[in-house]
Amino acid sequence: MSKKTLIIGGGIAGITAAQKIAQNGGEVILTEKEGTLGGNFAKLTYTFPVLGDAKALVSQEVQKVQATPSIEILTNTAVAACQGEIGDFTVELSTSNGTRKENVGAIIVATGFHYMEPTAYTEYSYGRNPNVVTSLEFEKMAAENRLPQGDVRVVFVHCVGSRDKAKGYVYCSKICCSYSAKHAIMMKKANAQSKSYVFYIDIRALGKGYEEFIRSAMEEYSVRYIRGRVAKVLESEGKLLVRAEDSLMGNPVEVEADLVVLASAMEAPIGSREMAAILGIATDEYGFFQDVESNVRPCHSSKPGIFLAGSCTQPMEIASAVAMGGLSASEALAVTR
Amino acid sequence: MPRLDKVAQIPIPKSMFMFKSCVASNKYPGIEACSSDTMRILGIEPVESDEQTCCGGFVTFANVAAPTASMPAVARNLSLAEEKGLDTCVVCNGCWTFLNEFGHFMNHNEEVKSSVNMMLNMMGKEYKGSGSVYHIAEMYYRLKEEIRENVKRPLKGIKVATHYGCHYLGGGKYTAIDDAQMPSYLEEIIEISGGEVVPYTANRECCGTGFTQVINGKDLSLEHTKVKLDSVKEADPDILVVQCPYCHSQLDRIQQQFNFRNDGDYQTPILHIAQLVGMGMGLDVGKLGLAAHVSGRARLENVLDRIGR
Amino acid sequence: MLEQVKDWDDDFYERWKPIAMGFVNEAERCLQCGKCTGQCPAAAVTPGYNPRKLIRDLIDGNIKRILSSVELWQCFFCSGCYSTCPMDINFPFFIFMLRLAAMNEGYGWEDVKQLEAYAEKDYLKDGITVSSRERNPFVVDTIGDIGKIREAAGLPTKRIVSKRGVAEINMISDLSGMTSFMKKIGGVDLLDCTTCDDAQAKRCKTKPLPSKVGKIKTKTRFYNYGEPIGGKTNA
Amino acid sequence: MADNYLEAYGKETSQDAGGRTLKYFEDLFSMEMPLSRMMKMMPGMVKFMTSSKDTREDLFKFMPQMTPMIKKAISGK
Repeated sequence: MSKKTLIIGGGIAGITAAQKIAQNGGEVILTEKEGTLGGNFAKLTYTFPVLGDAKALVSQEVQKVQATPSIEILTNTAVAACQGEIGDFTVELSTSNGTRKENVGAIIVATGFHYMEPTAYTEYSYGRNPNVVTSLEFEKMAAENRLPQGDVRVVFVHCVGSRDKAKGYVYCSKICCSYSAKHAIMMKKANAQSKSYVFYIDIRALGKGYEEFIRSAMEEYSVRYIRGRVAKVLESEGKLLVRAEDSLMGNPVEVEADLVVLASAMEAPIGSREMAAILGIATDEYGFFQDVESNVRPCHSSKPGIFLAGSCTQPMEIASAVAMGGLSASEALAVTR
Repeated sequence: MPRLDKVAQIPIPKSMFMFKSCVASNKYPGIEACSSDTMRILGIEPVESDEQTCCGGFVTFANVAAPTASMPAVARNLSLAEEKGLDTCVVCNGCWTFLNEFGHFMNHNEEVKSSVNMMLNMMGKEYKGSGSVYHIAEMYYRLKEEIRENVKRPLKGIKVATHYGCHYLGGGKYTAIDDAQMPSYLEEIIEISGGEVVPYTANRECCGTGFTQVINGKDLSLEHTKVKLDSVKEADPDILVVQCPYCHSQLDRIQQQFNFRNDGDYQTPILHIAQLVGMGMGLDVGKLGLAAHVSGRARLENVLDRIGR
Repeated sequence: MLEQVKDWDDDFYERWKPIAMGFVNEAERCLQCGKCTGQCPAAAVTPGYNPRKLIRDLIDGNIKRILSSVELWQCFFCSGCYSTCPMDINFPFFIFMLRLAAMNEGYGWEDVKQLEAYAEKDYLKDGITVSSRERNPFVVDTIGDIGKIREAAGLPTKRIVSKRGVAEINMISDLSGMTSFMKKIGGVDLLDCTTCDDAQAKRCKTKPLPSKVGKIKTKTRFYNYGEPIGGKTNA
Repeated sequence: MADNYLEAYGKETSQDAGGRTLKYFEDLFSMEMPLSRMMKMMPGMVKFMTSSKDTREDLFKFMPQMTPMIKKAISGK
């Protein structure tokens, strides 16, 4: 029986799990396929529903992990093979210095999610017009202070790739409503002259503080919320024409916009099915890792000894990912000690 | 989704059944003449039949006929091509959707097919569902290399805008060769023919015919056509290329009506893609049937002067 | 008058779907997102027309409102709604089927009456729905004789569908009930006695409608989904 | 004159209208061939038969297929 735990993915869920295991005397190997820790969280500027400094928060957590001697961090590392069973897994890690074999007692999968590239949404001119961006690109623009200045109109489009059987996924990505509100607030803060319009179908703001957060966007930052899915974005004389229906009034409307932000869906991480095949665990129809029982065993994969954490199981906000990281850590400890 | 690679699956037959369109035959004969001639030059022998009637789409969507009445009419027309063992090539978006959609429907519904076949058997015909229906623009795109080799009269310096029409891309969401919202195959054919593509805002807007709306709700129809024409006028192309004779008729004739009512001055010649390809391939000017065009005749002459007659 | 929910035919769509030969599908998936209306060319010019509302009423079973509406007859059949629908609802087929149902209830015959001539005089007589006749004198002056243009293009002077072809579509029309349906449409009396002029009155007296067919009185339709913006009286 | 659809329909509910509509579609899309429907087809067939020589021949070729159908329709099975 091995005392070590392998954590795949160095996002917020993986980092939390590593910390909790280390705090309780366990040993951890934390692998990350990219060069730095932090995952999708590190790409944000602000957190929500409380506008916190995302970069500071995540770097604080990353530093804690880096300072812990019982956590071995392997960046640029992928899992190549995995054999064995609960308490005794043999994994092959392909690092930048060649492959190495490790014997671990438990594995936590925390590979996170991927923002869908809305290339299929040709009606939104994505990829054709530089002023149509995804929310991830908007975060980057905000971080680099490249948000449009002056008297501009910005349109936020919900459900791009979510709740769409034809071109995307049937499920709801859960957090787009909240982060679009956050983006609208960021826009207003960066440029007080700007006007923001959010096109939504249903506002899904569940949890403490979320409803208040979205109401604050409407009330304090005067963001206009229009119910209706955007039908198309046309280019006209340097502007973007956004056509949609105001479905509460039942009338088609057109917004002349300078920037269109598409809230693209959260999809399963790239290569999740291959990863699942290597580990011998199940995925659902969308490629997210499947839990055995979603209510009381949300972090148990279909194979004993392999646990799941964070948004590789379903679209999820940061707080839930942290909670799930902690839960999977205690499950892993139960196996390895 | 960009899926122009799908086009590689279209076979290149020795000959094809050319399905004649009502509007093309009776209003714009150039389309009919050019489609046959260009296909012949591209190495596909056009086969025609006098027995072929209208696809029946108009009477069906005008609600004069129930689907039960139009299904046998579609099957009858398709069986004419099947008898000869050929695939069907149509020049009209409406014909394409109607034949394709109802054809598929019968192929997937044995009960309907047998009841339709009972009616066809009475006149010594049978619908098997073995042939496919292709739009002529699809075939051009499939044969684009052959078109490139055959360009005799390149459309040098001619500004061309495109109008795809609704029923090919919209109705054939999953069966058309290109994405419904941002298609690009006509642009490619135009560039191969030597023309210069001009974009405009209302490219994917409907021409305004609205199937029967041009007869029943003329106000609505005209209002929408005006939106379209205004956007075209802004881009000011020498030619607006369509791939549907019905759009052709609407956009061509309504321009004149607006001009007549002093409701704007529209002078954009409309050409069907078959005429444009024929023009590029150096077909005789008479074959293009440009005399049947109502609007922008002076401009068409000017285009011909520039590229050589 | 207040709308009574208990009057709605709640399971109309569920019962209709299996007998509609596969023409009406997926409506139960509608999210009411409004993407269809946002791109609709008809809605852009008459905001009273709204595919989303029609689907909603169909699912709710408010059949009376759909069938008696003017809006049902304002669709352009452009299939744009289908091409953008995230749930793949082929809405033009719904319109097509609902119009048949509305005619069964006695609405919309005056619209179809205007189109019936194309079927009777062109489609069934020549096999070609769009004839070479020109109504607009300006067009006639501009283009002249279409037969000459056809000849110049190397085509026969007139496109003729063979006798056999016309006989066949006529039989299809007879056998499938289209002919009798057209006779019914032909029986619609469009003349209104209060506005009828002398010539019309004369025609009315000299050419009585065939008694066998009988008259179908078309019912007045209503703007059930809101008056169009701009206060148009007729659309 | 009624100025909205609720008044125009009077006491009739959507269930009545829906019932009529469903009945209409059931008849329209019915695949069955009862005698009444077959009789309705007869004039069309006669018209087709008399239109030319070859149409008559084709229709006669179909007759063997037709006879069992007529029998079935008459017996009502």
